[in-house]
Amino acid sequence: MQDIYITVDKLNSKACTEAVTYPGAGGIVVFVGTVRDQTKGKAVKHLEFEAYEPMALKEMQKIADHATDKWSLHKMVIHHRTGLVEIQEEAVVIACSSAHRKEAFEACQYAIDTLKETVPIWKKEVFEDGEVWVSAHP
Amino acid sequence: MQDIYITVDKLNSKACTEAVTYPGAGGIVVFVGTVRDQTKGKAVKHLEFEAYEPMALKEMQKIADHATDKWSLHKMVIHHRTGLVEIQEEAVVIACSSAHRKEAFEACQYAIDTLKETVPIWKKEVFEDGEVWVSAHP
Amino acid sequence: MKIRIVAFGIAKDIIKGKELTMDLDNGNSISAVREQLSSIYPEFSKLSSLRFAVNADYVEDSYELKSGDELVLIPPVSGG
Amino acid sequence: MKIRIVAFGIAKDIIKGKELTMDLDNGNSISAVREQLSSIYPEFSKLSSLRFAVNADYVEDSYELKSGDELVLIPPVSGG
Repeated sequence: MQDIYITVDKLNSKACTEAVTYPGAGGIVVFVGTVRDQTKGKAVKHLEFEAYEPMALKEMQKIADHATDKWSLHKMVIHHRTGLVEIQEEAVVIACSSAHRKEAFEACQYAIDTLKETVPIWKKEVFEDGEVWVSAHP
Repeated sequence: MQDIYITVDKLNSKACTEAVTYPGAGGIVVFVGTVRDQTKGKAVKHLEFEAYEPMALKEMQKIADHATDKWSLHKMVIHHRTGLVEIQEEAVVIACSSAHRKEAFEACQYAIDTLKETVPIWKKEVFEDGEVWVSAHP
Repeated sequence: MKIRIVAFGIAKDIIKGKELTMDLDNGNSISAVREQLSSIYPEFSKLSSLRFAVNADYVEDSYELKSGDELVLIPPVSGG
Repeated sequence: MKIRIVAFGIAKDIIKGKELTMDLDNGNSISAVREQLSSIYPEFSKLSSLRFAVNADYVEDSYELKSGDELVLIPPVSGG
């Protein structure tokens, strides 16, 4: 399995968890972002994700490298899905492991926060009556 | 699946993750505590967990209830294993979901921190040349 | 009063068994039990902490035991 | 200088296509491109942000484009 990965296929949070498990792990923290069925009360049919893939992979790798270094992680895995993603399906999985759980929590939260700021991936919410690129406008 | 559960069988972090997934989830955070192969540089053969089960279940339920209330979670699942647990196997799994990821991270970290303080479960490290109840002495 | 005491973890090793029945000599409070236990088993004073539970709930040192209470010794927990 | 510009997300909708080639009239810096783009496509000024990447790395507004650079428009990202 690749640590940093973008795919149109379904994600597998279990495989990501296993990929970071190691005999010295004190804590494994996994974040799973799933597709919400509504936004501000309006029903969402599904999402469509688009990535500038070579750069997105590079930025995801930067996040994993920085987190691994700063919080002395054993390993961090970041998988992101693109294309059409249905309600409740996994859009992103971030898993990391460390000798100490506090570090794993901080690193995982940093990773998802930073991914949402720097990784060139765009999400379009598709409604019954139209579609909207998320966060495009103030 | 029961939300609050103690078992001598292997835990299943995937089932716990699925159990908290729901259509309105903005973030799912999962903590997995696995058995470390060493403690202070000394090789551990395996762990043995013992629980005062009726009270442990009660205290785990208190944690889940408090966290669900305080961080407006959709759901929290806490599974703990007892008996002999081998290196790298899952000893505890805490999964929770919320509309907002920050809440899920805080709730999950609170849950594992509190579990380690209040839930009557004891861990014995078994070495090649003896065994030690963890944290028993200052 | 006689009280049944159940032990877990290292407390089992200290009392060399899962259970004991103790005659409460100095009153029925948890602090009285704590004192009596420590004088019989000095090992208890060496623990990082020793808490007590009655009927599956933590109790304070001021708690007064009633006949029929099941008292459980809770040495430092270490789950997770 | 002519520069090839690639668009993603809402930027594709704004330029009504995946790519465009633009003659740089006011210099080769990113800020010059930003100005020129906004005057042709006023929709860009309404976005929360518009960043630029060259060869798969973010660049500052002071970056001077070189011939052959692939310039990518990065409207507000929303992964995760």
